[in-house]
This record gives sequence, structure tokens and C-alpha cells, in this order.
Amino acid sequence: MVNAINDALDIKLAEDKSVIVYGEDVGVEGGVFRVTEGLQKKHGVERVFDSPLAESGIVGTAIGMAVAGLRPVVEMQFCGFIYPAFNQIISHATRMRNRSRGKLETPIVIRMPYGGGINALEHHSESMEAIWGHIPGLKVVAPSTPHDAKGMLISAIESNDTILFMEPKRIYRAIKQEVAEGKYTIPLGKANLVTQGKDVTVVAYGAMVREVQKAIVMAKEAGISVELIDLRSIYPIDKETIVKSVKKTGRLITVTEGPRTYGVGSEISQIALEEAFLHLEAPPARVAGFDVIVPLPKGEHHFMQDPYKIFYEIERTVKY
Amino acid sequence: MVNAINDALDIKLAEDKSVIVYGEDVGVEGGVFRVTEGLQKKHGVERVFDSPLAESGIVGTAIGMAVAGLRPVVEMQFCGFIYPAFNQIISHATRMRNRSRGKLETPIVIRMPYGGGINALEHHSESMEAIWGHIPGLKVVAPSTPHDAKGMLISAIESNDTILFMEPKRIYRAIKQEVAEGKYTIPLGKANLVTQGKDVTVVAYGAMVREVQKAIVMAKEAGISVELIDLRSIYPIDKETIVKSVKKTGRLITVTEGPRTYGVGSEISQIALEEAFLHLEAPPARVAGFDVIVPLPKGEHHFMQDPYKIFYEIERTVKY
Amino acid sequence: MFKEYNPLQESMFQVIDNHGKVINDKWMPKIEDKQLLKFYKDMLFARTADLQIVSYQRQGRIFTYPPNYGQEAIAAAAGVHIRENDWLVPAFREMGTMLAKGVTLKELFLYFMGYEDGSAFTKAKNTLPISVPIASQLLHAAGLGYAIKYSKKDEVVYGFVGDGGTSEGDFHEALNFAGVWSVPVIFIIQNNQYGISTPTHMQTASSSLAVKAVAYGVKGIKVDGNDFFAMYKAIEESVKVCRDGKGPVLIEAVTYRKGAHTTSDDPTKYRTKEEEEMWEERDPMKRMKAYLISKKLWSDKEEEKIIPQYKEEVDRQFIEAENYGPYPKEDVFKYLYADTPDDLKDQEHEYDRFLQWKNSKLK
Amino acid sequence: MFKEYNPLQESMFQVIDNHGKVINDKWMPKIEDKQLLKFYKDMLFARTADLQIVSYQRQGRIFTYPPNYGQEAIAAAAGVHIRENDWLVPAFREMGTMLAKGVTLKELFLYFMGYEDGSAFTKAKNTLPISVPIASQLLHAAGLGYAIKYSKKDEVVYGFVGDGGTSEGDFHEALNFAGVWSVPVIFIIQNNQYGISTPTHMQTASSSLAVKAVAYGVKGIKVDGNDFFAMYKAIEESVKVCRDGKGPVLIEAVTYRKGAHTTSDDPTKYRTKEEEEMWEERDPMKRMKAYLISKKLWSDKEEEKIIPQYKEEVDRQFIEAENYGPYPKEDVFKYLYADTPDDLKDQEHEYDRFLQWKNSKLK
Ligand SMILES: Cc1ncc(C[n+]2csc(CCOP(=O)(O)OP(=O)(O)O)c2C)c(N)n1
Ligand SMILES: Cc1ncc(C[n+]2csc(CCOP(=O)(O)OP(=O)(O)O)c2C)c(N)n1
Ligand SMILES: [Mg+2]
Ligand SMILES: [Mg+2]
Repeated sequence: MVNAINDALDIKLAEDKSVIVYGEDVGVEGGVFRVTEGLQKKHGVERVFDSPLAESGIVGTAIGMAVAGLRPVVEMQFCGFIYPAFNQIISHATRMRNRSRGKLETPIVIRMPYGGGINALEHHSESMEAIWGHIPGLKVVAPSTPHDAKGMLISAIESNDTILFMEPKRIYRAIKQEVAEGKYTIPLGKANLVTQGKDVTVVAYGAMVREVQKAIVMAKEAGISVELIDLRSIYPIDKETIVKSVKKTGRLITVTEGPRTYGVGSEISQIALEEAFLHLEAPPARVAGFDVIVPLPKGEHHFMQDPYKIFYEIERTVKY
Repeated sequence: MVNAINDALDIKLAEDKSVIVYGEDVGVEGGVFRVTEGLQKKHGVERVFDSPLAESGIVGTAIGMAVAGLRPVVEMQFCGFIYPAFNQIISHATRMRNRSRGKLETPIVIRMPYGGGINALEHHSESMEAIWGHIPGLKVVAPSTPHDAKGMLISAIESNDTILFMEPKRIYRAIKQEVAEGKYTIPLGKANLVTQGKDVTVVAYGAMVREVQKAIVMAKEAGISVELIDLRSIYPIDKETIVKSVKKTGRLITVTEGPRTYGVGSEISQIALEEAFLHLEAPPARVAGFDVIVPLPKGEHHFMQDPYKIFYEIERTVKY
Repeated sequence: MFKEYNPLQESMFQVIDNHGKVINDKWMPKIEDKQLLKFYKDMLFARTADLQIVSYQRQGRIFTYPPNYGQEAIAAAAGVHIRENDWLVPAFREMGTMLAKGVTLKELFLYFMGYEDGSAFTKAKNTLPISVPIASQLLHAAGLGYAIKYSKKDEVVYGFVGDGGTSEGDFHEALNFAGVWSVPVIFIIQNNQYGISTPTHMQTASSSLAVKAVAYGVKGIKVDGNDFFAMYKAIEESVKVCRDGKGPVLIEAVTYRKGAHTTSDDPTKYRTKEEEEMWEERDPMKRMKAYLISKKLWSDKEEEKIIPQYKEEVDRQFIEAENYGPYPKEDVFKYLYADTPDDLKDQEHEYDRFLQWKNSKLK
Repeated sequence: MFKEYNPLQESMFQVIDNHGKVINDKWMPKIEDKQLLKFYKDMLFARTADLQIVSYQRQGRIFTYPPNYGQEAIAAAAGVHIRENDWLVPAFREMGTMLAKGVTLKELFLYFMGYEDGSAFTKAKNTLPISVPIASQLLHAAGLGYAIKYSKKDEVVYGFVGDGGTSEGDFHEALNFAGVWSVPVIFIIQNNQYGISTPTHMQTASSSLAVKAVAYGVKGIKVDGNDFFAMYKAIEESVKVCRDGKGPVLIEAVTYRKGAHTTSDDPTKYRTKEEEEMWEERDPMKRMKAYLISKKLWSDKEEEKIIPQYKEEVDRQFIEAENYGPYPKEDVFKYLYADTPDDLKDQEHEYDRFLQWKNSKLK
């Protein structure tokens, strides 16, 4: 996935002079995950560069650049370090168009690795997308494969909205996949029906898609047919795809990494309630993180969603 | 409610030398809503004072004070201005005990007026409690009456947790109510069954409680009996009270001011799903804000929940 | 100039005294009489509007408004220099510069009456809307500066903030980014002595606000913000620095908010009559007027004659704003995204259905 | 001292040169030989531990670790002065001061191995855990300072941050609050020339980091952080200032991170051999050792003899940490709230049920 993202950035940098890439250590070093490696050399230090260590500064200046017609793609080094930029995102980046009644726009992509599973210290493993999804004016997406990452990032850079592009760092290098060369886009806001099934719909995104796929293998052995939807876009939500599937299977499970309460899962359930209540044969269920701080590496396995947990919930829901 | 809050602060300041009250303009002026009026005169400038204009600074220093044994009660001038403090809240105030395995605690109360309805400029009218409720380690409460405000604030100051105390500024001076003199507490985390009813359960909090009460009058005329729960605590949620009621009425509506998607409503619905699925006679429904930025005063009525909207949803749900 | 008035020496750059007498010939700007008169009239117009608005507010015709009263020279001086393509990044107390950029009074009124339309400036180019979250806008100024430098344009950014705003982290980050990037931004602190009720000495222990420039390796200067000529000159020099690629610059403009913080504030709670009187003597309009009268360019009589015309104009625009009409429901949903997502459209449709139902009920 | 080494004059406070020769008699601190030797040995222990940890990491026995290698004099000098009741607010590269406060190596190891228990310091009083979000901890230091002043205690706060950290808004707000409140906090910037790969001149255009003190009206000084004696003296003087109620103080300690940023970083990507060699000559241990040898207080032979003992001790504590055992499930839920809410308890019970089911499946 690292290469696919690098590729997307490279393509857009080459194609559009208004694209600017910056953030902490993204220039000379190419980012702590090497996602931007080689881009400064290729596109110059004025277009790909290291910023001072200040997240509010990074997003806040991106707003100014975007208003002036540039398309900044900025990086937050880890999900836990975006919070100093919270005010700039919620108070300005997501509001400039609305505030100016369409006169000003802020086409900004904020890239950010998120999620657990890499044995990192505190603040490096969170999945707080529900917070971001609740902010009006923001789009929030998370790819689950290298192919999607590339197409979605290109779409994000071409969008005139402010987009939080959440990269599941756990699978940065885990999934080997041929990624098409050259430019292609994947529309933001559309979910992906990964696997068809008939007994239960499972909605996931990012690194969780792979975990669900492992659970599907177990489910198959148990004679359960699972329909898997990769949500791709946390906001806006592709209600249509979800509702269609739930109407078919009558059952819904969401699998998310973040804290359970006020998390993404309950919103997906609510959609099922509002649009498919009479089709429901079991209560829409959640596999989600606990309402706790992600434990340090030695305790992280308690927090993370493993395929067993998903399968456990699948079985419970189908047997309801 | 302004007086009740002032009273609670006064009582705790008098009783406990470790209580410290500060924030922007809370000292000499007594706060822009006059909530802290007179407290500096009475308790001294070292205990009630004006801070520099910096929200991260206010919460960040409160963390240091709290770790050293004080009990800071800080004010954010408006709900839209807490965001510069987001990092200090999510990265430290809510984590210090967990991080130090119980060695350090941060008994901090962050007071903040929230919600719409006072014809204010941008950033003054938001209700983003769903975001706060999603943060592990934080408690989030909102009173709906002067009586509750006083008792809940005293409890909050006495709690060893970090508490976001959200004050519905729309009813700061709207509800006239005798408030008991002297000290009393209302436990945090317990909802209040305001009105018993049998056809539908409505869950609300803060300024919305009063709006629901108006809708209940309409419902009565239409022959519908409504059970009203004042949630009081957005996190933790008093599941027991909600579930008991939903099992009784078979129907649930939530009324909240914030944006609908990933809002408080869907979480309450999910609780009903998980604990009372087979009792549900209609899909749990939401009356909530749109996924938009609160319009400026001239357009705010489009955004706000009026009793008609609530009644409309009550009728729909009961007729489902 | 930035060497001569090095903020470390704690001197304040002034050109005229409280009586309008030139005390600093060396730095007295050369301005044509006609021009000068125009600038004074612009300030007079702003002040007239300001006082008028306060009375509208008392009549309940506008919700809230932050007066510029007493601070007119700063925004006016910036307004003189700012070009059509230069960027204005206001806080919320810069009426003079906004008018100079082409923002209309009516638009300002619309904004403070509660219409976003007031920020969709129809004539003003390269002007950001009013920014409420204190100091956050300065980062936009720094970013605009980067864009200008990157695109090799000959533009300058004017970024405003109050004394209270210097305490925010964003002030620091903006100055620091601008310093590292060396971008053409003039940061202007309107030090009006208070952030609402909090005096500047409770905001910071530094000897001045201008001295903070040192922390970012940028040029800084402390200027008498109630001295139009000093402000004129300081900004002129700052523009040169910026156009030479040697920006940014930090200007502390020392002034006084003669009015309330906003129309809902009561300054008697936190300041003394003596203090107000002291500052009354430094009033920027009086000082400039004294100068103009001494040069026989202006008279009380002329002023008395023109003020009613200004009032009328203010009133005309105010009434236009008052009659702006209802707030279209569509506007609540329309500007959030480049293409409104289906779900948001559904929310609007659902709202339509509710409104229909409600209207039928109310009939 | 703060007058003599005014950061505006851009001089750096030094006491010994690169060869350990005293070049500044006036400010050479008076330290007993025995004491001095102990301080050196503390540094030696820290360095030994540091190098050892890097090799553990290579063996895959610890995940990530930020070496102090090359920066030992700063944390050691602070460790000398900090008292039991003084507060330590570390960033994450202050092993020497943490050990001096009573944090054990084993606890540090536990933390970096992935146990929160490593931050529940069993012996160290008034010590905050390592803070990962850059610069945020400085506000805690300012708040602790307020609490000390409020409670009229005779305590001092030591707050650490890196050069990169000075760019964050929280750095600004912390210094500003501390300045306004005039609280007993020593802010120590470990300027090790880089924030990961980003050199200090890309963090700020200011002439030094110490000069930023001016922006907050607080005392500041730039010190050779690789000169133990200079650091010793600077902190000694800062403590006096704080105990006299004249704090805070800002110290820029100029040093060099000889190792990688963390064990997963590769510095060859962003720095040159020449640069590393230049700094090698300023190595703090070498300089102090040269001084000690010249005073006949120490010898290579003694050092050779003692290092294996240190290694053994480090190894002993490391292995203890390695054998710490499994992470109790309860600990995931237990420390979030003073009283765990029912719902969170339910989540734990539900997890218990799942674990039971899973165990039965796996059997
Ligand atoms: C981040 C933030 N915090 C608080 C406020 C509330 N507020 C509005 S104006 C103001 C004082 C501003 O003082 P200053 O910067 O000196 O500007 P002035 O009003 O004096 O022009 C405050 C605290 C705000 N708008 N934004
Ligand atoms: C708010 C925040 N942003 C980014 C990071 C990621 N990060 C960890 S260390 C570091 C560099 C810190 O540099 P400096 O302050 O100079 O300290 P040093 O590592 O050199 O001791 C960065 C960017 C972080 N921990 N916190
Ligand atoms: Mg001010
Ligand atoms: Mg560094």
C-alpha cells in the first residue's frame, strides 16, 4: 500500500503543479513510513518538503494555500498527532466554502496512518474515525487495499473538499497486490461489495476488511454465508449499498477498531433501522473496540479485533 | 441556571481550598455569561482568575495543577472554542490515570456553554457532544434544569475524573426554578425519568428536554402517552433506565441538537437494539441536527429542533 | 526603520503627537493633500458607521457587533496600502481595511445580522471572511504567503490579530512558519489593551508584543496605532520588505478600544474612567484632524456638514441589509460539499416533508 | 549569569572546552571530587544502558527506543540538582534525570517493551510519565508551577522538550502562562539539532532557541549542553531564580543526538559523516573524562573495569523486565475512571465470555 500511495502522489505531482506535499519529515527522509520517499528528489523542494513540527500549523497553512488555489496534501505523522490540528480542521478547513457561500474552497487532503497492530507506543494506534465522521464538511475515507488506496487518493486530491485520508498502517506492507500502472480513480463515497453472501452482512473498512475475510473462512466451515461490504468512505456513508445488502441478508454486523460507544458501528445499525427495519431478523451487532485507551503493545491483543471475535459475533447473530 | 452554577462553584470554593476556577474573563468580569460573577471578590484572585487567551494552555495547565492535587474548574468561553484544547483533553487529561496505572489523577471540570438558540455568530452554537462521548476516559454531562446543574456540578468537582460539563446556554436564564440552598449532589451517570408514559420513550438532555416537554403537550392532545428520559450523562450512558423504558413502551426516539450522522442518537438506538430488540415495535428514530454547520442566526431555525419536529417524529413512530 | 525602531529597544514609532504636531520629520510620509483628506474621510465614515451600528444594536436591529471605535487609524492605514490582489486576512475588528478592499457596509451588516451571504464578498477580491476563532486565521495568512511565493506573484498578505490573540498557539505557529518560509506577510497586532476584559499585561509578561518577532527571526516594530502617519509609514516599509522577498514583518499597533468589546459587553466592569480619559487624548481621529486643521485642509464645519451624509449612507445600507429577506432553506445544505452527498440531500428532502406537514398543521 | 549570557548576544555559555580544559573559571562550579566522579559514573551508566538497549532492539527484544546517546550531560546535570519533591516533566529522552529521580531502568524497559506498568513509578516521587505528544507536557509543567506557588511549597519543576518541540503551539502557551504566572519552572530545550530528520534551522528562523525567552519576558540562556559543568552551573542558577520566586527560566542546551532518532530510524538519510565527526569531538562524556583524567580522578583502566559491571546491571534489569509476565486483561479496563462505569464493566464481561468461547474452540 505504501507504494500505491507513493505512486498516486507521484502521478498527481507530475500532472498538476498546484499539488504540494508537506508535513513532518516527508521531504528528505520520505516520511517515517517511507510513503513519500523519492518525491522530493523528483518534484523539488518547493513542492515536497519538511515542515516545522506543528500540526495546527500544517493544516492551517494548507488552508491558506488551498484558498489561493493550491492543492496541498499534508501528512500527519500518526493518528494520535492530528489533534493539535483539530481546531483548524473543524473551524476552518471544513467551513470555508459554507462560510463564504461558495466563494472560497479548501481542497486539502490530510493523510494519516491509523489503527493498531504494529507494536507502537501510546498515541500511535488509535482509530477515532467516528469523531471525524461527525464533523460537517469533512469527508473521511479509508482504503483497504493498495489498489483502492491509489485510486481513492487520486480522487481525494482531485476533489474540491477537505478530505481526511486514513491509511491503515497495519497493512501498509502486508498486502501484496498488483496495482494498475498510471492514473485511475475510485469515486469517494461508494462502498465496495467485496464478497456476496446470504446469511449476514458484515460492514468493515481499512485493516478490518482483511480480518473479516479470515473470519469468513471460519464461517464457511460453519456453513454460514457472509456478505462483506468494504465501506471505504466513513463519511459520507454509502447507505444504498448497505441497505440493499441488509434487506437481502436480514442481518448486520459492523467491525471497527475504535471505541464502541458513539463509534461507527451504531450509525450503520441506525441506517439499517431506518431503512430496513422490517427485514431485520436479528439485532444489528457490533464488533468494536472497548471504550478504553489502546493498551501498550503487550496488552494490545486484548483490544484488537481478531477473526475469532468476528466469527463469534457472526455465529451469534445468525443463530439469534 | 446561571445562579445555580455560580452557587455550586461558590460552595465548593468555600469548602475546599484545592478548588481553583479560571479561564478567559471569568475573574474580574465574571465570565461573558456572568456565571462566575462575584467569585473572585469572595475567594481571591489566586483562586478565581483570568487566564491568557489560550484554550490548550488552560486545559494543559489544569492537568499539571490536578496532578499536583488541586481541583481546577476551567471555563471554555463557548463550545466552538474548546478545540484548541482538544489535544490536551484526548491525549492527557483523559489518560493520565491509565497511563500511570492509577498513580496520577486529573480531577478537572471543564465547563462550557453549548447549543444554539441565542442568535450568536458562527462557532457559538454547536452541540458536538458525540465527539466528546467517544473519547475514552472522559465523562460528559449536560444538565437540563437549574436544580440538576447545581447538584451535578458539585458532583463533577468532587469526582476524580476529568469531566466535560456542558451547559445549555439557551436555558441559562430561561427556566425559573427554586433551587435548594446549600450543598447537595446528583450522581453522574444516572438518567432522570422525567415523565412516565406508555406509548413511546423519548431520550433527550440539556435544552432539548424542554422542547420535548412542549411536544409532549401536543402528543397528549393526539392521545399519545410519552415517557421522557433526561439522559443527563452522555458518557457513561445509563443503559438500565433506557432499556427498562424501551421494554415498556416498545418505541424509542432520541432528540439531540448535534449533527445526525455519528451523533448521540444512533448510540442510544443501538442500546435498544442490543438489549430490547424483541420488544421493538417500530424502528428507534432520531430527531437530530442535519449534517451541516449551524447556520448563522437568520437561518438557525432551520437547524434547530422545534417541538413540532419532535411531535412529528413521535406520531410517525407510534403509527409505524 | 526596523533597525532604528528595533523592538528590543522598547521605543514606539510615532510621527505626530497627541496634538497632531509632527514630531518625527524623518519618517513623516509624503502624502498628497487630496489623498490625505480622503483617508481622513474614510476613517470618519468608519467611525460614523460604528457609532451608528451601536445604536442599531440598542434598538434590537442587529445582534452583536464588535466596534472599531478608537482603532480606526490602523485599519485605515492598511486599507491605503493594500492592493486589489493583495490578500486580506481579517480578525473581526478591521472595518476600514475591509471597506478599502471593496467589502460593502451592507455585507458587513448582513454578516452581523446573521446571513452568511455577508461573507460572499461580491466586489472584494482576495479577502477572507471574518474569523471568529482567535488567532487561527494567521496560519491562513502564512499559507497564502507560501502560495504567493510558490507562484512567484507580486502580492502581500495582511494578517490581523488582537493582543489577546498573541497568547494562542496558532499565533506562534503562524509567525514561526512564516519566518521559516520567509513569506510576504504583514502580521498586524491591534493591541487595544484588552481581550474582552483581560488587560494585555495578563496576556503576556513580555515587554511588548512587537518584541515577540525576535522569537521567529522576523522583523518587528512597535507603532503608535493611533497615529495614522506612523501606521501609514510602518506599513509602507513593511510592504517594501515583503515585496523584496524579505518578509514577514510583525507590527504591534498600540491603540485603545474606546467602545465595548462587543455590543453586549460592559467595559465599566474592568476599566477606569481615568484610563479612558487618558486614551481619549490619544484618539486617532482627533490627532489627525488637528493636523489637517493646522494645515487648513479641514474644519469642524466641514465635518459637521459631512457626517449627516455619512449617516444617511450608513442607514441606506443598513436598511438594505435589514430588508434582505428570508434565509433560503437550500442554503443550509448547499455549501458543505462540492457535490452534496446523497445522504445530506435526503436530510433536506425529509426536512421538506416535515415543513409541509407543519404548515398543514398550522393552517 | 542571565545578564552576562543574555541570549540576545548570541553567546553560548561554556565552562570547559572540547579537551576538558576549563575556559571559564568564573563560572566553574565547585563540586567535590567524589561527587564529580559519581556524576560521571551516572552518565557512563546511562550511556552503557543506551548502547545496550540498541543491541536488544536489534535482537528484537524491545520494540522501539529513543537513545540518549550523546546527550547525557543535560539529563545528568538536571538529575544532580533535582530534589525528591521537585517535579520532573520529561519528554522522552531524559533517562539520566529519570534515573536520578528514582525511576528504575527496569521501569523504563517495561514501558518501551509495552507495559503501562513501567510508568507507575514505584520509587520516583513527583515524576510524570514519558510524554509522547511533542511539547504538550510543558503545559503540565506550567500548571505544576502554579500549584507549587499556590500551595507555597519550596519546589521546582523541570520541564523538558526537544528543538522540534519549540515549533508547537503548546511550547508557546506553556512559556507564556509560566511567564504571566511567574512560576518556578525550568524549561530545558534539548537542542540536539534534529527533530527526527528535520534540522533545527527548518524549525525556526530565530537566531537561537534561547532567544525565544524574550517573547515571554522570562530569563533565557543558551548553554553548551555537551559541557557538564556548564549545564550544572546553568541549572544551579536557574534553581536559585525559581526558589527566589523569579522563575521561570528557559535553557537551550545545545547538543547532538549521536544515535538514531529511535531504533527504527536511519540518520544516514539526512546527515553527513562530516557533521557527525565534528560533533564527535564535542562528545560530553569524552570532554568530562578528559577533565577527570587531567585531575587524576579517573582513568581508562577504571572505565574498562566498570563498564562490564554496568552492562551486567543493565542486563539484569532488562531480563527482569523481559520476564515481567503477561499483561492482565483487567488492566485494560481498570484505570480509565475512578469507578469503572457499568457499561465498561459489561464490555469486560462480554470479553470474558468471548475468551472462554475462543479457548474452548482452540482446544
Ligand atoms: C479560540 C477562541 N477563544 C475564545 C474566543 C472568545 N473571544 C472572542 S473575542 C475575545 C477576545 C479577543 O481579544 P483580542 O485578541 O485582544 O481582540 P479584540 O477583541 O481586543 O480586538 C475572546 C476571548 C474566541 N473567539 N476564539
Ligand atoms: C504532536 C506530535 N507530533 C508528531 C510526533 C512524532 N514525533 C515523535 S518524535 C518527533 C521529533 C521530535 O523532535 P525534537 O522535539 O527535536 O525531540 P528529539 O526527538 O530530537 O529529542 C516527532 C515529529 C509526536 N510525537 N507528537
Ligand atoms: Mg484586544
Ligand atoms: Mg531534537
